Amino acid sequence: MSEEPGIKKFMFVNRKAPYGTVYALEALEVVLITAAFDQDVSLAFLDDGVFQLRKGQQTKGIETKNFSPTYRALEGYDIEKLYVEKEALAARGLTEDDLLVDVTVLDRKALGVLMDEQDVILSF
Amino acid sequence: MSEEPGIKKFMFVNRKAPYGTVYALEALEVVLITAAFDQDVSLAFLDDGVFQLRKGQQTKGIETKNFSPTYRALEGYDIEKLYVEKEALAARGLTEDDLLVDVTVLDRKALGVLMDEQDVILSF
Amino acid sequence: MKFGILVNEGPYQHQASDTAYLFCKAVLAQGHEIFRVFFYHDGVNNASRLTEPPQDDRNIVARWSKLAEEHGVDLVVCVAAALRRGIKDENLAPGFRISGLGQLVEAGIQADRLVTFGD
Amino acid sequence: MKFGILVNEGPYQHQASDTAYLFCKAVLAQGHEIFRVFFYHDGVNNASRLTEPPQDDRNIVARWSKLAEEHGVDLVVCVAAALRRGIKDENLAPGFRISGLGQLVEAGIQADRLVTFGD
Amino acid sequence: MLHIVNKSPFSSQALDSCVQVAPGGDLLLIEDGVYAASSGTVADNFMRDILKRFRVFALGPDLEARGLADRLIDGITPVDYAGFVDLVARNKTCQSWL
Amino acid sequence: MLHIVNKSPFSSQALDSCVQVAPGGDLLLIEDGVYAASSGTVADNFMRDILKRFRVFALGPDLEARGLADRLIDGITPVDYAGFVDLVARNKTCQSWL
Repeated sequence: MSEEPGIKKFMFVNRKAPYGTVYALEALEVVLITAAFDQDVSLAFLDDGVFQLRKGQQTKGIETKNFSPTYRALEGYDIEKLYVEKEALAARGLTEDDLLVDVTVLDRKALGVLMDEQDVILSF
Repeated sequence: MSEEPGIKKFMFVNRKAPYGTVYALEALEVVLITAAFDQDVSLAFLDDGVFQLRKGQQTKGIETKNFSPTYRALEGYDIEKLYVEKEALAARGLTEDDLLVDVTVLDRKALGVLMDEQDVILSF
Repeated sequence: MKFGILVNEGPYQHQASDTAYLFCKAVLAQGHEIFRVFFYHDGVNNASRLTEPPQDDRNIVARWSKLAEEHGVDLVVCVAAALRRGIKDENLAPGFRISGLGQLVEAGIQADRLVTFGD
Repeated sequence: MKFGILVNEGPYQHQASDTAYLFCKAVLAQGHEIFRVFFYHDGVNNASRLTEPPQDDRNIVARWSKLAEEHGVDLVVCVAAALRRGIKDENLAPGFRISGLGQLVEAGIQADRLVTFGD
Repeated sequence: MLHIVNKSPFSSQALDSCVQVAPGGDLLLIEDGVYAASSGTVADNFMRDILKRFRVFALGPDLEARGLADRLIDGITPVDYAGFVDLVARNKTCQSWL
Repeated sequence: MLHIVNKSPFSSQALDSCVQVAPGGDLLLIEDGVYAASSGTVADNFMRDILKRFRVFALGPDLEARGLADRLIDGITPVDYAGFVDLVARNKTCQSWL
């Protein structure tokens, strides 16, 4: 449990690319709802999940809603803990400058330790 | 097109393990129907698809129908061209003796050539 | 040229049905013919008339129905796969029909090309 | 101990809903409690009362309904995901109810454990 | 904590990712994930390395369905659904590597 | 013939299997498969090898959706849906590596 009674540490683990499947979009919908419950929320972007945060998504050609601006709105919901896997970025030729939002880049080991400290993990 | 007019070469490409997803089972249902249309039918088992033919499947514990005996019934429908990827078997520690039915083991290159000769490919 | 199309995934969860739809539109725009679109596996869920996506999202089922209405495209839902997943005449969207797997094999025989969209 | 369960895939296509069901049965058999089973993404398709699998196959939807009836398990279908996929009161199987995503968050808060089954 | 992997190691990176991120703990293989528990495959040595850091379990009914029950790598413990429940109960959290 | 790959090379073996089996021909990357067309990744050299045997295409709308349109590896041709149709029409058969 987290320090405050009644507050749990929720981590959302995102490991999938956007658009190929709906998981990224529907995960974001859960995150926004969770914010209303005053829990300790963090998001982890691992593996292909880092692609969710890529700048410059233009979805007109696939006739699908571009939901990437929503990541920018998370701050307004007091969701500020966004962790991104360092090795996943590097493998995909990405740097923090390629991302839509400010994030904390952590290596896998650090992410694994953080995951161990959670009360609830939701993986999509 | 195949030699006889009106007959096409149909290849069913199976690349997925059974039970984790329904593709293997529902692919088999298409194969059985295709047999009724007097086409030139072959099945190729690549990658995890080779697990579909594994002997000794016992599905009572997962409360799901064991459909593996159906592969044995294919002969009765005059479906006799079953090709299995040699490299896929080796990578998974399997030999022909581990399989439910008689098959033709081909290496990837030979399978690729065979695929090129088809008129219709259905992949599941 | 006659195209046959196989759709193996349902709407929204995977991009497969979006890609299949946009491919079909391009087939017609190029002056080709669509012999049939066959919906198999979870693809049968593309035929549910009860879907109601958010206002700002595409309506996948309605798009298929419109394609059938405007271009006479034959949209066939596999009966066995549909029964397993709860698609029946009572919740079938306009433009779709339920039939057997033989319709897929026939598409393979009659069409010049068969393209599979799935996961 | 109280368990929360999240099911992200529909019936038959993926094993996820089978595993989730067998896990739930074992949870109850071990004397634990199920706080809630939440169906999200294609998982909402587990709630279609129109499914009619072959005689020799398991009836996934009916199994869930029976679990609700016999053990009072709360089966909640996400309304937003359900609308996208055509699950509504008119085709909802017995024992399921449609509600918001808050019910999933509540399960995370109230249950001692939350287990996700998906693809 | 408990890590759950349900994908074949021959077609998906899920198991790789799991063991690279997680420092150790309990690892349960279910569904197509149980193929990683089979001996004699190209993933055999990889799994033996994993066993040095993780307590590894495999869901018995999934092993049997796939005809693998007699090929379990030494050191991997088969469990039934009750054992799966125990693993979840005994760990504070679990992560499904979908 | 035409080979179609719709999976990310970082999470799935689909592209690997495709190029190991197919002797050559046309290869079209769609959906999450287009990540393999992006330069500067660990799959970059792998793709450059593939280009020696295959004519490689990537679906433009999928590249744009994922923010990759400006990072295409040299030698890969972006196509729109009309180009996708042409590729299917011009090859006798196609195989989707799902």
